[in-house]
Amino acid sequence: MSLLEVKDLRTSFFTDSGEVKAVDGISFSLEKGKVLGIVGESGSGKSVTAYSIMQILSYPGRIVSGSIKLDGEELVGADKKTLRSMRGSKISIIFQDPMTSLNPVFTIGNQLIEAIMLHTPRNRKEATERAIEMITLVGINDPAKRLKQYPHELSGGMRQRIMIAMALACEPDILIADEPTTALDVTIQAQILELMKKLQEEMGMAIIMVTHDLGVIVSMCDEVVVMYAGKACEKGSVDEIFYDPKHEYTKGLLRSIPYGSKALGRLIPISGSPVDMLNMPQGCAFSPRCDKAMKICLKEKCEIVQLTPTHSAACWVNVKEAVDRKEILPDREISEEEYASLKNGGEHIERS
Amino acid sequence: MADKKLEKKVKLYTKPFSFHVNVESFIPATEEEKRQQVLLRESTSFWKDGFRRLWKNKVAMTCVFILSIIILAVVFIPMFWPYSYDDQLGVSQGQPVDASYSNLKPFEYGETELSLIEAGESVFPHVFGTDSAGRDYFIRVIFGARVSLSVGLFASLIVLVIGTLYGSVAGYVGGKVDLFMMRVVDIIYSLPDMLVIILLSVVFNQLFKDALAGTILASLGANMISIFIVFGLLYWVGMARLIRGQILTLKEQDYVLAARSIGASHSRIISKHLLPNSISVIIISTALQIPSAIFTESFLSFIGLGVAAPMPSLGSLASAALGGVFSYAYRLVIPALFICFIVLSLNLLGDGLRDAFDPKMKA
Amino acid sequence: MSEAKEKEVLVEVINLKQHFEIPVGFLKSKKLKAVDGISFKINKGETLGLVGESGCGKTTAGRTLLHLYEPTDGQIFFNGKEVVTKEELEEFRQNASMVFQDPYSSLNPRMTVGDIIGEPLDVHNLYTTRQQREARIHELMELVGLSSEHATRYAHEFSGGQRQRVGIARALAVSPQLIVCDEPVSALDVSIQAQIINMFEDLQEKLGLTYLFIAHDLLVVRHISDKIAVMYLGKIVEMADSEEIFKKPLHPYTESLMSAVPSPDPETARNSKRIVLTGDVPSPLDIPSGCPFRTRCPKAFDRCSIDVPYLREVEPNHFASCHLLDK
Amino acid sequence: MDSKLMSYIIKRILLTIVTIWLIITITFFVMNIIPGGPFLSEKAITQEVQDALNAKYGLDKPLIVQYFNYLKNLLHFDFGPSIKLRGREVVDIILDGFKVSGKIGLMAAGIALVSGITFGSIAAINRNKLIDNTIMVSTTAFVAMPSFVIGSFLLLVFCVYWQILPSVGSDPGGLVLPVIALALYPTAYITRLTRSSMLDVLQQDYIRTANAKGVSYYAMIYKHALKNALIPVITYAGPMIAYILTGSLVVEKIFSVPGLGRQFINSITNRDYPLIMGTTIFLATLVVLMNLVSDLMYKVVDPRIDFN
Repeated sequence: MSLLEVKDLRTSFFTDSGEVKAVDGISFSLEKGKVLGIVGESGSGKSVTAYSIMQILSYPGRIVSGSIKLDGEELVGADKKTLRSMRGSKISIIFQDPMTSLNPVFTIGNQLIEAIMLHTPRNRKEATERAIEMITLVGINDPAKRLKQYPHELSGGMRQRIMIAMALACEPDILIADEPTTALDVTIQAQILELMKKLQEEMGMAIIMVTHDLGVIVSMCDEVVVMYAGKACEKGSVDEIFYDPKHEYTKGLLRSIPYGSKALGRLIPISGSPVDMLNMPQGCAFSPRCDKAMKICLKEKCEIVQLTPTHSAACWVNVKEAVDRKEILPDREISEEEYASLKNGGEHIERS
Repeated sequence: MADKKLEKKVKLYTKPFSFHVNVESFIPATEEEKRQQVLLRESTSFWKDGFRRLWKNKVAMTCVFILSIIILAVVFIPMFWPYSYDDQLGVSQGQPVDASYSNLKPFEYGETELSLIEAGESVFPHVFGTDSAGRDYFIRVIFGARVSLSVGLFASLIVLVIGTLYGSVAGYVGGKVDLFMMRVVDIIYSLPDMLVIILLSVVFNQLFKDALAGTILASLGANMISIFIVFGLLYWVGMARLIRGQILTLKEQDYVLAARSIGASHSRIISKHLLPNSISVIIISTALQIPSAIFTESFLSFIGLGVAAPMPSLGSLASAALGGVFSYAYRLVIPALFICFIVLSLNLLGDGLRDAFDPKMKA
Repeated sequence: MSEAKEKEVLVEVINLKQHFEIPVGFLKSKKLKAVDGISFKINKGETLGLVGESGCGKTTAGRTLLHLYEPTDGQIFFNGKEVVTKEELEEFRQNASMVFQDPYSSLNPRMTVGDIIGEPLDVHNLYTTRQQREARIHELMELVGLSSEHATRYAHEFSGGQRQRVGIARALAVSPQLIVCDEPVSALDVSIQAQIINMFEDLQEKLGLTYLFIAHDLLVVRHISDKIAVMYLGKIVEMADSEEIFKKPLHPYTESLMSAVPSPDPETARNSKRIVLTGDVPSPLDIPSGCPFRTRCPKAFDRCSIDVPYLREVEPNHFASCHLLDK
Repeated sequence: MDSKLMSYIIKRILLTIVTIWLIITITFFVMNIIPGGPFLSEKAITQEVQDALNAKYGLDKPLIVQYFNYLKNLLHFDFGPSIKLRGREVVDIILDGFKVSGKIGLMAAGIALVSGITFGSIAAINRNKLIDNTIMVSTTAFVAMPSFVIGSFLLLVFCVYWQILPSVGSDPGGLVLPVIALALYPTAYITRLTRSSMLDVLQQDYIRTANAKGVSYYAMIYKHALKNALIPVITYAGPMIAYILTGSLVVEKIFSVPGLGRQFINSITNRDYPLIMGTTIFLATLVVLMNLVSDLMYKVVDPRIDFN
């Protein structure tokens, strides 16, 4: 049994201008001690997925359907008490902006000790000791002094360390990191990533890494879910996703990363603009931007196709290739010539 | 990257479709077909959008309706109403005072009027009765509302002009000038406004009494003039602070920097970038300023420092009615309700404007 | 290399300083040395990438270069001339423009896209008839890949990438020689980022533009720049040709900065060893004595806290400022 | 850090002193602009008597000398004698009135703060539900009512129609209505302020953090949100005192409370200039000091202060 199992999760925001399906049927599972990356562009629903797992969605968002099982226990529809005892003790989360994620009017110590006392039977003195231990663990010096400081007296990197200390204080099984380094400079990002890796090895928790940065995914994760417009378009191990992408969006994303210098040639961007979540295309959400889009892509969403035991993608191109390989039979017999004549244009630019 | 690619033959791990597939659906889609999938939403401008939101706001539209009725009433009713606000009915030159006209209840008539009615003539009714001096109360209330509304409007205009000018100069020039100007604002801001108004009203009342005699302003009274002066002296600071803050934030916006980087002049930056972007804030806060000016005026009139008798204002009418509250409660209730309606409608309309044009500005 | 020497220099900056007075407490103020003596040249038609972490002064440097701030000290030569008089500034404004980071705050929400792009034309009187203005606006919109039918729309109706195109069209309106790009792609998603980078490159080729490209994303800078200057606390610590600096970083800061960027390639990521710097960037209000980087430098030694290192040509066309290179 | 706070407090106190001095100066000179001097209205006075009076009150000296004398006396809390209430010192009259007004004001302020914050939090937590709407509608109405309207209505309802409370505020039961009349507006205002700032705070990232930590709902509201939400309420405390003081002018008139407000209005109608000056300066100083206190409180509650 997986540690965390998310099945067909749907989360919507009910705004004045209509329902926004921020997460539209996503499934994945997380094993003990593994790192799962969720990658996607802004508005793809990756953060909403994370908040849905914690059930800390802000108004007007709510989970519409689906199932989230932690150690076999269903979290969707669970009562408040169960959720509260789960948050912070079994699953913890850290957020993108360490500047605003700590309460400005309470000291670091106050907030850290509160988190510890909520879920462990420690008294105040023991909790303070644990807090000092945690601050030391995340690599901040002079912990006793830090306890008395307010968040605004610390730098961004230090605040993110405090957030990590707070999240890990009760030794959760899962740490969700929602863009934990996006607001930080590269050198600080390197520190935080290094710290998370070290702590993960020491404490053995599983991590869900939500980010838009493919570099962060590569340096942290075992498995990856690629999201586009609220759906998981591709899922697989890091090597499968980066070396053998099977969804046109993933391929496009990988092609558009600048890699090396100008002399190595132009970038190959994905054309068009991000999808308007209030005005979704009928078929595959990516089809208007896709170079290989086919008639069917515009009309019908592709189901998720399992390609290897670990790799799956929801892209018609894979189905078409299967037809080409005669693994799926078309509904009528056609000659080679006729089939060839159907495939006009559409030749795809491959990176040399 | 290409050379490091994991060469792995990928096969469909499970067959996803038991049904057969139509090969024609794998024909590449044309650019045109793809384009049809994305539709740019209908174009809207800031004002169009705002007014549409305002139009949809039922509360705000009700307020607009109520206010329009009140404004139409105070503008037009005095034109045809047969009584005027300072006519003491029953008092005429060389005749003894007809006391039957004083303190009439609504729709009651004085003795002479009753005899006229008996003679078959029609007499215009006293809708709200008359006051203790025999003046038609309805027209006094209408006039009072007229005075209160115009005081609110003019006082707000004064505040608007001074506050906007002062605030935008401080905000735009910045630096030491701003520092000095804002210290002045700080000091004025911490003065208790109502006390200063009372103090100045007392003084101006004495000062202007003679100077005003015989001019049109005399009918308004020295107190009114001092209210305007005091508004001009004190009340603009709130507006100035707001505008300065607004200008300071706008000045930091990249589009202002962009305008500077292409060499746009100060006047262009102010007229094309700063003003159009702060206009909604200015309008909203002016709209919210009017009720507070009406408040102040009615307050002063109530404690006897407002308009000069016989000119009524809603506050002075309420104040006068307090004496006879045990027998003529409606004389207190009517002007009080008027004030509440006007202030409430203006407040709610101001809120509506804010929601429609500047959702970020929540106070 | 010999060709490079013959290339015409468009911009030359010598010992540029930009200090701000920051009030602290009652009647006291401190000097914020945002830019503290930087010098560089940009050749015509080339791109200089300016990289560094937040607060290193790269944005201030770009703005001072455009005469948006009065420099505290130093000289800026444009086409070999300094801008002194008002007329010269007016002419300079038609030769240099700017593209901003935030595609939301850089476009006036009360103006149509057409008016935003047309504003430089209005300011410099670059047309005689309305039709000319219109035509130029449409031409600019097509140039950056926007449909000219959308000229009457407002900026908020467009996506981030399209808005950034509007910003670029505005920068192009005066037909400038130099464009200062201040983090023009860092607010955009990767897929859109690639579109905009390509457009910058196409425009450079087509119009012979020169860029000062300010960014914190090393992958982007590496891709677009001919030369790269690395800034730390108001100073340039290393400057060289783009490939040279990536292959052979001389300054310990450059080295750690480059290794800090997580590689998007699993194989490379597995084989590379990251140098993780300790601590935070010191406040620019309290710059350490000697070498500003010494507080975080893994290789710092005694001399670093005493002497300030100067930027010097360590190898041909490769400048760095580090005491370690003095041996 | 602490030196910054100290320098801020010093700056703020200096500004307060300047403001108080300004109020005194304005009051003094403004009152002296009035032609004819304070005794003119009394017809029966001969020139000699007038001169004698002027000499007695020091009014024969040059204005600037009078000004400094007045300032000097103020330092000893000497506001001079009242002109109309013979034989009484202004400072005594003020203190007598303030004993009553202060009591009413303090009660009203207490009620306004406690109930305003409570209602505001309840409304915010139950956003868009029936209870929120009810609270919002009633506070909107109360904010639109001037204090004299509220006072008059209370008088009408409780004293005229139901006759359950005394209409004269000199006896203990008579204080109920004036206190309510004074408290209603600030209560409504604080309710709205608390609600909107609470709603704002509930959207903040740190509330999400608290939620994600597994903090219980009530701890989240009362510990994490309320302290932040109260910051704007504290800034209103200063203006609220000013409102209650000026509001008491009206309320004391309506309910015939023998307080400072009624004293003040009487002094205006009687043209008792030393009393007007004294009362103005006293009330204004009070307001300015309360503003100072609420400003400093604000800085203490919110540790993120930027002292510039």
